[in-house]
Amino acid sequence: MTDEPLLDIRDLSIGLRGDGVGYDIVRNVSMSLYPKEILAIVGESGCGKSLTALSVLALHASPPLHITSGSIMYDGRDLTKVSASQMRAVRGAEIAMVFQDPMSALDPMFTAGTLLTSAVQAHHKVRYDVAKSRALEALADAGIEDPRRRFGEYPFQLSGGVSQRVMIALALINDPKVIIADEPTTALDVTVQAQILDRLKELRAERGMSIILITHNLGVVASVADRMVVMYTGEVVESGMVEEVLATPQHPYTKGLLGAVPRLNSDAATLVPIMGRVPQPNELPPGCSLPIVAAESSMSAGPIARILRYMVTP
Amino acid sequence: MRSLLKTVVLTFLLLLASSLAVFAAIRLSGGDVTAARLPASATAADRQLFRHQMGLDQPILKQYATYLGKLFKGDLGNSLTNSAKISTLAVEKIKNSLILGATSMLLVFGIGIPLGMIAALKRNSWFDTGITSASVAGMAVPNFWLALIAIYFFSTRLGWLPSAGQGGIKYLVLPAFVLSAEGIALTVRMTRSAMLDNLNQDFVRTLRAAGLSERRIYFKHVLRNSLLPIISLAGLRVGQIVGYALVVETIFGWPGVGQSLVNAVLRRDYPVVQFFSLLLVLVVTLGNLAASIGYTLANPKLRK
Amino acid sequence: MSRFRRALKNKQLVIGMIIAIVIVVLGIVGPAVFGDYSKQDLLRGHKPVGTPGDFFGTDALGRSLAARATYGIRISLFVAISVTGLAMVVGTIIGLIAGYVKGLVDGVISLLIDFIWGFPLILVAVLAAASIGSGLLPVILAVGLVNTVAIARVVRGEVLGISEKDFVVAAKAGGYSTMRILTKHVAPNVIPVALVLSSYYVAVAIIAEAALSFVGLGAQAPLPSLGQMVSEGRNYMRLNHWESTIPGVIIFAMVLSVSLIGDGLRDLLDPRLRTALERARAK
Amino acid sequence: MGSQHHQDDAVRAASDLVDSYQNGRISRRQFGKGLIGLGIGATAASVIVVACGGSSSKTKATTAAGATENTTAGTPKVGGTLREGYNRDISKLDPITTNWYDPAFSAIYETIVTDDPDGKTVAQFAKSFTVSADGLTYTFEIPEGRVSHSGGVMGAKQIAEVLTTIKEKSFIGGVSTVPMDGYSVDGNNVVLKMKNAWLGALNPHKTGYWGLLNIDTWNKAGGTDPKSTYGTASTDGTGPFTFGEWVPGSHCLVNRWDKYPGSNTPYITNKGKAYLDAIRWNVITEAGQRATQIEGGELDTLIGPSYADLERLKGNKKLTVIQHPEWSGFQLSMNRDYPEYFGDVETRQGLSHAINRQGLVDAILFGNGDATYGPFPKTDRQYEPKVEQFNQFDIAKAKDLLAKAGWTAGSDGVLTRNGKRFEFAAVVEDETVQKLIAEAVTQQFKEVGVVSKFEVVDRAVAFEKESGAGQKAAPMSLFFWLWPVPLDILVIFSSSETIPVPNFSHVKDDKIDAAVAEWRKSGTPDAAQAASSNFQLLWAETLPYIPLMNQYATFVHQNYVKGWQPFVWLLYPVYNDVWMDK
Repeated sequence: MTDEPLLDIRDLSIGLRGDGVGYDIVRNVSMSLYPKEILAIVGESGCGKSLTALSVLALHASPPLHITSGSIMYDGRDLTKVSASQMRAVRGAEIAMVFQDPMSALDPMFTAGTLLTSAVQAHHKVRYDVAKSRALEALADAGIEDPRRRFGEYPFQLSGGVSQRVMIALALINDPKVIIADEPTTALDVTVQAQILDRLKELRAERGMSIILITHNLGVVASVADRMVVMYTGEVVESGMVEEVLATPQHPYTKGLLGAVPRLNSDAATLVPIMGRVPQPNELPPGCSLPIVAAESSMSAGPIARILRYMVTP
Repeated sequence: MRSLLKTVVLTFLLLLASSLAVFAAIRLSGGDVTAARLPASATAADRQLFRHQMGLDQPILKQYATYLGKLFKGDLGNSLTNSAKISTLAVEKIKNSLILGATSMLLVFGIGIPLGMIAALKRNSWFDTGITSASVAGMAVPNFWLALIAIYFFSTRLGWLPSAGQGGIKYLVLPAFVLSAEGIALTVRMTRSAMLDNLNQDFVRTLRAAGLSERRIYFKHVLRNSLLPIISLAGLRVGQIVGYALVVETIFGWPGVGQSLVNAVLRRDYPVVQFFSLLLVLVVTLGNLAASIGYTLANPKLRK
Repeated sequence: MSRFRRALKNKQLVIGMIIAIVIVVLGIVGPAVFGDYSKQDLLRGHKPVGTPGDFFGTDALGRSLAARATYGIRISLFVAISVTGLAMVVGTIIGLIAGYVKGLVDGVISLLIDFIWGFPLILVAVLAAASIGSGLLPVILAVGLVNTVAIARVVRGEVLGISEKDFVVAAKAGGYSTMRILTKHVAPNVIPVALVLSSYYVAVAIIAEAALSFVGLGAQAPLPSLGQMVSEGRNYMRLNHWESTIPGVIIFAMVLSVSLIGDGLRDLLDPRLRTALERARAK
Repeated sequence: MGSQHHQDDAVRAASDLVDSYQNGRISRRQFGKGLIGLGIGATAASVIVVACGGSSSKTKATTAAGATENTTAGTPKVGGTLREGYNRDISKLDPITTNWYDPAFSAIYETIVTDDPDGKTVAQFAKSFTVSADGLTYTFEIPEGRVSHSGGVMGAKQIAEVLTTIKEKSFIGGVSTVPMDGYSVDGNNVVLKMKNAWLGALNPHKTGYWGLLNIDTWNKAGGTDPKSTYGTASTDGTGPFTFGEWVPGSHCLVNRWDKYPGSNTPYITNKGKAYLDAIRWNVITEAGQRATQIEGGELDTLIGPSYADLERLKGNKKLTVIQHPEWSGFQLSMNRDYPEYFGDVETRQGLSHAINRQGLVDAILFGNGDATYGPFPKTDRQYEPKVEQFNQFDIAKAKDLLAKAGWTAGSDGVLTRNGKRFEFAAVVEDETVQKLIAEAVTQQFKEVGVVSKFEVVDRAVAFEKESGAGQKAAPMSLFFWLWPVPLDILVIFSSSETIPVPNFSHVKDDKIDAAVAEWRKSGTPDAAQAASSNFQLLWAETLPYIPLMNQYATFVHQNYVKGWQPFVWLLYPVYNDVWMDK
């Protein structure tokens, strides 16, 4: 591991602007990705981790979201300042992404093969048969058993696991240096999750890629990542090597997260829920983001509470 | 594919049923040709004999079967108004209506889809606002009035286009535009909202992340997805064109099926009403069927 | 209060309501203010708007355009609103039954619904006129049939979705009667959709009535239907265009207002319903 | 000598008056008053004017310059398709089975005799014709070697057969009731034998219903069978044009017949085949569009523009407008099978006085017509101006008469008699002018407490509703009848022999029947005039129908169209002389 980061996010803030509102959702986030490492970004839903990752490739919804300050340095360039066509050249070829829900992230109207060959041809002026053979290779690399068959299939014909592998193939196909995987296993069942994660680890080893893994699952972090960044309400609250952070969490939120992880050796009754919810950025008192776990108990009121209750209760 | 076959069979049965309904409605409603064919001085016995000869004293189902039998042999009967063979009349009328209808369908989609796409692409621009407002207005303006305004400006005042009748392409312009106006407005609206919907889909982000160009994403992926709802409702557009053709053909003196049907209804020329209404029912049904076939073919999920 | 304020912020809804109120008021008080719609003065025909003594102009027989147009609004509103209202009630009931009972009943109903729904209202009205003769009755029947079917179709779809929902499943498990589940749990969720949709069908009905009257199959003279006024006025476009402009603009404004109200209500509703409405209104 | 002198003055005065009228300096009404002031009826005036070399019925042609153009000037050019706009749908082109004839008839068919622009009967297909001194025998000399379009021989035998078929099988032939024994062949001649001498014998023969056709072709195509294809898919006449195409609701096309031997008719200047390659009649039922199309150059000629557009068309320098009065007119029937409404003469007169005829002419026809107070239009040669003492618009008189008839106003203002409200259904044809008249009349009746409800129906349906027997027929109908000679046809509208068709009022009146019989027997002009006057006055007073008005026939042509000269005695222009200078 060299000291030179491959991807360096410095003081990044992302704001929501429009319709008379304006506040930052992500504030002063900094993190670095070093060659060949797996960096995990951890946090609850809505804490800004996905948005940070998306902003690397300028994939955040803009408008209404804008990068308000900070830089994303990659290969000597600030990605927040490159032109649209330069950014397009980076996407997929230098930095690729794997998304959370493979079923909706693949265009339902096209076969896996079409998606893959389009991705090849977006970066290389090659004939279709060349693109096709690369696609088949990528499918195999992503751990798909019958690439020829899958090549001609539509997303709806693929299982969740296979879809996610197609996504991975799509990410691998142009041999990028960085893969950003945004909760790649959340939508999958447990055995498939493990396979996918193993595949990512193998790829790192085979190809020497760097991976940013976004997750809220500390178990995944522990088994895969080298380093981790903990985000909470749009800010980085803790970062460091995985073993250290997990062993000696400094921040109360990290402690809370750890407490919420079920352990096989523990009694289910000791599972500690994190009370309340992630405060919305506009609800935070100015200059302070530390009512860390607002022990709010008024879950019976308000629409969001209702949705939460709906999600929590079986 | 299996469900498609089922749809075809069911559609055919319903078509048969509705043609019987139309037949019965017209026959039972005093659409007895006796009064129109025989002189007023004819005696009751004459009338009874005539009814017997014409098979009008048979049960309605039998009459219908006879009618269908003749229909398949190409014997459509004669018009009561001018005694012309309906089969002779029909060829010309169908040709004219097809020209007008097909042109209008082309305009509906050929103009509606691109405008909707541009509006979605440039959403919230002045162009989008203009197109969206125009489409709201386009859906509210009654087409017969639009026709009058169009004739007044383009024929009467400016003299650019003929106001009625038939001839070259220039005769087609006004009726086709008026006939397709509402369809264009609706298609613009649908295309725009479908494009915007699909632009927000996860797969667009995936394609962007893979480095595909915006143009390719837009024109290949988003468009293809947006066309699905448009195709699924294309059958309704056919129906709409058929329905409005009844009015628009009348205004522009376009000698098609619509104008003939309205005139025949006004004249109580029942054989003509019967045939042309069956024809339009058929066209509407086939339009809906074609749309569902198109939808099946365009949608990989159903195609497989 | 907040809902009302939200409604006020919705420009489409506000503009639509204003136009609608103006039109309804015209339809109610117009005939009383502008006098007898059939009163003629053969020496004062074809007067344009602004003529002293006949401020809103006159038609070929010197009859007041304002009196006729406002009476025409009445006819149009009567056909469109009362018939669509009835269609809404019947359509909702059919849709509830088909969507909830499922099975063969639903199969038959939805087949019929889909088939009829594909037919343009104007064609159905012309066929109705062909079998029962010209007049308002065939228009009313056609509007009734097509709009009932259109509403039933959407309600059925909504019911299918809702009856899978936990609260309905729970209610079923709880042993409540079908009637109670339908009225207390299902109906309240689909009626808003039916209501918003009805506004679009009112628009369709207004256009159909006007179009039918325009070609001579709808309201019969001397009853002053708006479509018929446009039709009579078209012969005098050059002489006095107001004879067709006034009724034409009124039809346009009526349809526009209901469309805007429909769009506005749709925007106020749950986005989940918006897709359903968007598709349904494509008609 | 003195009396001769007096008559010369009268002739000059009448001639001036006619002149003023024709040049638009005075209105029709003033013209009528002027005539009465001179102490002469219009009929007499027209006789005088004809004698002077003028014609009261001469057609008015106006261009923007106001000059009357000689439309036949120049050397004819051959070729081109004349595009003619027509205000009605075109009926099938079979003289025998149609109930209406359209301009294409005068291109495809010839009649045995016809009218010339002065109203004189002249030969058309016949080489010549003679009338016996007793008025009982008409002899038509048939030219030799004439064939129909298909090549079929059209000799005396064939012509007699056609005429007999028309007389026996055509609806119009039946109702025209010419008191004849029939047609026979005598060498090259066809002979018409009359039961009694009658001046009107030839009149029906000049109409399109008597168009000569090849009877074999007609029989082969199906004859009177409704499925016959004659007149829809083919025709076989002897006129200068042959059948091309007929699309109901759209157009009709005829092509020049290159074997046309030329016309016998004296006033037709072209003695060879037609100049035009073809004629296409476009059906334009939208009144407003007809003017737009001829102004836009989409038409060369036009029959029946909307009256609303007339002033503008007259102001167009490229166009010529021709107008002449129509013989035909609008009438209201009152079905006597509903005696509770129309059984007594006071009621009928009351209704008639409630109608503002001049108002209708002004508002609906923009002044292009005449109010009528009796059965005939003022232009008719035998018009009896004394009918104008009846049926004048007078609300007070109308109310008086209705009250005298026993009608009293109820609480809602509607008249009631013996517990029966004066409220009835009526029928009107779906046509712009007629619909407006019906609406206006409805309101005028309402003013005197009578409620009429007009149902708008198609012409064919209207006919059906008018002609039903007994109570099945509508209580009232508004109709427009088409015939270039009202004398021949209006008598049968009121004769008891012709119930239910076309005596739509179902009138059985001995006095009227007697007047009709007298008219049918009139063999001399004096007798005819006396019978006609008697009939008109009887009609105007006892009102089998309520007369309303007649309209002016209007024709418009581009100035480059030559020889297209509709005149008052024929319904439509004659096409053999027409050519286009463009």
